[in-house]
Amino acid sequence: MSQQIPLTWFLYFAAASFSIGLMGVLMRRNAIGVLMAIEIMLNAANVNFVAFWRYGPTPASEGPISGVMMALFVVTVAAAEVAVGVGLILLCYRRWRAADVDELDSLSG
Amino acid sequence: MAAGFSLQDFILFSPVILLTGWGLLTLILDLTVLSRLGDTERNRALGLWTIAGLVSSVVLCQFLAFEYVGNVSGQDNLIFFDTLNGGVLYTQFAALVLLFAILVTCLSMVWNFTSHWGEYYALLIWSAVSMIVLIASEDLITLFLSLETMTICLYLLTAMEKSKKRSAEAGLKYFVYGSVSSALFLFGLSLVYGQTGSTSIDMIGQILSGAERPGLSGNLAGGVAVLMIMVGFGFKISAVPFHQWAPDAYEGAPAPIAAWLASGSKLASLVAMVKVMGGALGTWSATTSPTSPGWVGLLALISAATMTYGNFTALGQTNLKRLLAYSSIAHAGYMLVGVIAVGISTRREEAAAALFFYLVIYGLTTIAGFALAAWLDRDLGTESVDDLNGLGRRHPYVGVAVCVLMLSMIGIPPTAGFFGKLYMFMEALNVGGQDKVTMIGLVALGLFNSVVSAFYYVRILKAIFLRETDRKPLQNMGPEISLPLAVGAGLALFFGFQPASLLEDMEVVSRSGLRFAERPIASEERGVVRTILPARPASAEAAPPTEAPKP
Amino acid sequence: MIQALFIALSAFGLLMALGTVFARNLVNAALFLVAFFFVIACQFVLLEAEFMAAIQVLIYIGAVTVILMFGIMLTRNIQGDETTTVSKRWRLLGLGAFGTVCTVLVLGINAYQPWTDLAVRPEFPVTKDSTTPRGQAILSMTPTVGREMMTRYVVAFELAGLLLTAALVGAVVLAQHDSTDIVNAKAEKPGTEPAVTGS
Amino acid sequence: MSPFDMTMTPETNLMLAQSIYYDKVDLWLWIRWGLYLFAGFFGVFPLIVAYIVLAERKLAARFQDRIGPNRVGPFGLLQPFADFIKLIIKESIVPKGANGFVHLLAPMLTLISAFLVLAVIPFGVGLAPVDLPSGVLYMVSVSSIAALSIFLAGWSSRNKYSLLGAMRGVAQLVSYEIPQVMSILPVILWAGSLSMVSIVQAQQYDQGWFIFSPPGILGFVLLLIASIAEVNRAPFDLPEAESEIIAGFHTEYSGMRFGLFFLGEYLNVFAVCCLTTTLFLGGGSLPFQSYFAGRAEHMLAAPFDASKDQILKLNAHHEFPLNPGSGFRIEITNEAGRSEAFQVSHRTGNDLYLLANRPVDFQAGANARVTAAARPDFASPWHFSNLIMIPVFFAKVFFLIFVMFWIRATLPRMRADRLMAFAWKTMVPLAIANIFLGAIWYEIVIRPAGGYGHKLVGWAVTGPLTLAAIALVFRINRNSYQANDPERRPTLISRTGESLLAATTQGQ
Repeated sequence: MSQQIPLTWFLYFAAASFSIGLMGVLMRRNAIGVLMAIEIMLNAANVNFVAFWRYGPTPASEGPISGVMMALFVVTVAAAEVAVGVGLILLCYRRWRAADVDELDSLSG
Repeated sequence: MAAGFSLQDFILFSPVILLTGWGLLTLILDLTVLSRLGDTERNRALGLWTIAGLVSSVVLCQFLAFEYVGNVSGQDNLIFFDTLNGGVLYTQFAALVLLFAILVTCLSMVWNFTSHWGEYYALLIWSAVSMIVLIASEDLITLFLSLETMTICLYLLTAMEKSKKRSAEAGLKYFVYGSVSSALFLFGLSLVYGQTGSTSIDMIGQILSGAERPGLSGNLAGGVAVLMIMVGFGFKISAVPFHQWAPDAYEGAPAPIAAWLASGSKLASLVAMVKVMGGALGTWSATTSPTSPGWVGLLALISAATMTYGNFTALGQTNLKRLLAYSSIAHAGYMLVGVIAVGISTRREEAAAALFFYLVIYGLTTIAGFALAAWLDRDLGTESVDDLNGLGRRHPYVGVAVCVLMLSMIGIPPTAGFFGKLYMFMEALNVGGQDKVTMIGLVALGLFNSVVSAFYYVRILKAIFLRETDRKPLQNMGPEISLPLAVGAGLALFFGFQPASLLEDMEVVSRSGLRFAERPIASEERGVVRTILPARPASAEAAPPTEAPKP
Repeated sequence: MIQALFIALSAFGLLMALGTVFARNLVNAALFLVAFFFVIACQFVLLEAEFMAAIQVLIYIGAVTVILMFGIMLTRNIQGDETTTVSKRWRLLGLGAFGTVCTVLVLGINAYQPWTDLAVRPEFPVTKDSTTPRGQAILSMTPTVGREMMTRYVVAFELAGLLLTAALVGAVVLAQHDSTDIVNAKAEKPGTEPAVTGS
Repeated sequence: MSPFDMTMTPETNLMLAQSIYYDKVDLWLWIRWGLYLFAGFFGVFPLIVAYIVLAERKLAARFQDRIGPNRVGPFGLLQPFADFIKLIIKESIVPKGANGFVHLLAPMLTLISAFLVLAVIPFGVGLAPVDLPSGVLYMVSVSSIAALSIFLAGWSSRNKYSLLGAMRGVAQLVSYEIPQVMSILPVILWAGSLSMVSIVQAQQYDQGWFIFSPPGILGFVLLLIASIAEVNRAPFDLPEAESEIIAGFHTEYSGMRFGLFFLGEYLNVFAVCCLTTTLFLGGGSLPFQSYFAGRAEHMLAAPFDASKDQILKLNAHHEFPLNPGSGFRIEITNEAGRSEAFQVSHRTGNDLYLLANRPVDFQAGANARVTAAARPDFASPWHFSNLIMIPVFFAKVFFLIFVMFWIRATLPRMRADRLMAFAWKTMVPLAIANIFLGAIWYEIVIRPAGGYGHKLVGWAVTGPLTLAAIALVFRINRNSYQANDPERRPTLISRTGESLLAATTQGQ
């Protein structure tokens, strides 16, 4: 390609989607909605990792694909997190008939 | 030499491998041999089985510590491609985490709060495993993964008491706050990775302390990264702006798991925090000039808010678990003072040792405190402080033990808690440079807060000794309650009379385990501290570990 | 050319992310999320990490979204419409957080010299005689990932396995009805019963 | 030096040769894509599907002792076109209150995933529309989109039965995807590559069909069963069980939208059969073809240290084009009888540069044997061997499709909980065991001599182990297939299945 994409463009994209995810976490009342927003945030971080791996310099002691490996493990963590989260949400839903974070009110203080 | 791994790495790591397999065996045992037993029998059998596994792992750890790494006290005891620490730090803290886990397992055998005992104990063991790996991890990838494994196991354990509504709610709240904070933490890590191109904590520290790196000045992205990483750790140790989950989780979770949250996870997260903030981002700590503040100022704010909020909110609590939760928030505030001292002190190893001393004592005492809550849960089903009324009359030994615990938590001289606070605050006062005023203020605030905390701790003592009981009396506590109480109180007392032994050990640990990047030292050593602690050479000659030979 | 492609792609992705956050209907939100995941996969392709792109599609679109859909189906009214509304305070807070974080991040990225200098993607030439590890990794990502997982990140790899095992065990325990459950008045029949069958 | 350091090792060198090979293919990529899309979408595949449908109707009729469609055209050969016209001119109804866009999106996704899977299948020499270096991974990931499309179809049509069918379908697809992928892993291990073309080549020239080994047979059977479940065909067609939930997820579909689902389903059948053929039945290769692969004996002219990437001088002029990437494996036996196999790195004239994984030193006069035949350059589809390969390939595919029809006509539909139990209690453990068996086979047969190892020893070792694994799994599961009694605490695996099942049942 004659024209290249600067690194900062990827970073802008990641930053924007990350803050969108943060906004979603704050604005969603439904736990599953919050889960989706968290997924957006994790993906933004992944884009950062892969972009830095592809563009940035790495010290010699580093593996050839450290950034990609990090992103890979983050994907694993995200999958596990979603499974656990949905399990917890089901558990609470059976008790409250609601999956909304702010309807859980037995604990207070 | 090229980093690699050999058989010795696996030998050094065998306690962790053993424990992981032990967890799987626990599941299999529960589903095959014990599947026909009732809940109580399974609880007891699996609890003893778990304790056996943990004890054997501790023994293995100590054996390895003497056999392999006992004499290694250099910068180089990294294993598995320098992603893990195989030195004294790993063995000692592994043994410590496992000790906590054993006490928590004892508490789990107190009463039946779930019917899934196999899964419960397996998750308990695996969370201990991930805590050990988190403490030992020298690489951001391993660190993040072990942190997530730990927290996910803890979410599940928190919600494990399926017969209570509040347990599920506690689990969900813990999960939501936790996953959001870990997402922030991860983004911060990605920014740090972008600035250094490395995921190795030590390499990051070396790169950031390079000549062409002017600290944090003008590096807004770095500042954001530090902020986000601080959010992640602050959540894990329940520092104030990110503490909302803690009281609910502690109250909703079954008492043993609350103890586990307060002791094990806090210990592991704080050690990891010391590594990352002090080791990797240590060069960004100090306020070199008014235009370029380091993360010290921010952490000082968090610390001040944490201890003040924790103590003042604990004053109004009536539920014992909730009270202990707020007291653990307050203690997190004190510990952050130690973290700051590690960040900017000239005697970082000593500061870290003082912090670890405090951590150990705090973990033991808080587990013992939750043992009290477990007792109430078993016999009365509630955990309000008034349920302790007149306990001292009927169980004088328990009264004495609780007395020792509370004195240690306040920090009254004959107990170890006093020396923990003393060492940590002295190290905090030992710093120089721009941040000296901040530290003095923090220490003063810490002392004031200790006085405040005395009020609610003494309230427990008052209930135990002065009040007449008005409820149905508690039955005798079995060994599974008395053991954690005795261990906590006994060790608090023992290290109150022999503080030096533990401190020496912790100094060996921190000196051989933690590696801090070189940083232009802003201040001279203070003579006053020498009277209390023998002066150690500053960490300036800490050789970068890459060219050192492997054990 | 490729820059225009990137801009269009990213704009689409951000729109999808906004849709995920704002959609009233949770299933629509999940659909937007799928589109967003797909855009992320395209970004990985643009970054020459096709392996990551495949993993992204496999795990996120194939598995994570399905789990989320299950969660929606089991917890909401069946069409997944959002019932609760966000209070004005939270809405303002969210918008404020979005504005601040986005601005600060963009400013920080712009202020950091070494990043802004990387205007051109560095090439890692791979010839028969001389090659760089990263060039090798880019050319053949899958074997490199395999070897890294078995050597440098072996502990992390095992730990990921442990994480997935723990998540599976725990999620099953939590999602399962059992005797100690407090049964809600309107609770459906326990999940351990067999499905409706035509027999 | 440590064997694990990340410097430039010979393996990376080997990857280098491969990647250069793939870059060479890259030139034809776009043209082939264009051809493939045009021919595939509008010509070949719909036609194939049409006649698969006709064949199914005819065969089902035969199985049930009927005649089947025989009105339109000779022997009813034009029946598909009649059906096609009927589907086109029927009105396509979108239910009131349905989500129109999603309602249209769902069948498209089905079709798209089916076509994308077909994109990496090597139908013959040079007829792989695109030969990805990680083709299997790509295939798995695109086929995982099907679950999403089924869910969307059920959800968007605002119909209880559709939703129930969709939830069942998604649970089933998610559960059977695991054994499907796991049964492929031994093949990847043996072929040492994720590229479909390399997998076919490994079977055609080096190792023979992968089904000719105990783990291969087990993996083949597992893959076939899981594939039948993946395409929702009897006895796994619960998502569209007429007797329970009217037509499952496509109850509300009519006209051409239903036609798209129809097309997508049968295209999936075709795709999974192509996949099974490629992975286990050696693609278009003839059975035992690898045994007739040419060998040649050469004497080593000069001492040769492979670790130094030295020139290997073959003193006899060899008849094979020993180009890098042409898949040659040169096996050298020294006087001590120790033999090592090497790949060709590059070549100048008659001088070969070999790739070594480990330092070895061979004296002059050692015996060099060429153990693999020359592989035709896969750049051009006009290779003569296509005359044989394409018919062979399709013969295998249609045999597998016939087997599917046979199973459908023979077996009754499964019960939903049995379906899950079968996936989680039988298929998954067997697939996991099969991975280890495949590793044993690899160690015995493939690694020592590049596929020419002691096959009999391999059979003798892995055969009993395979039977033992199957017997063990079925023995453990035997009593758990009884109606679940409240006394037994369900095992973890069955709990997993049941919680997924609980999801399917609570959807109603």
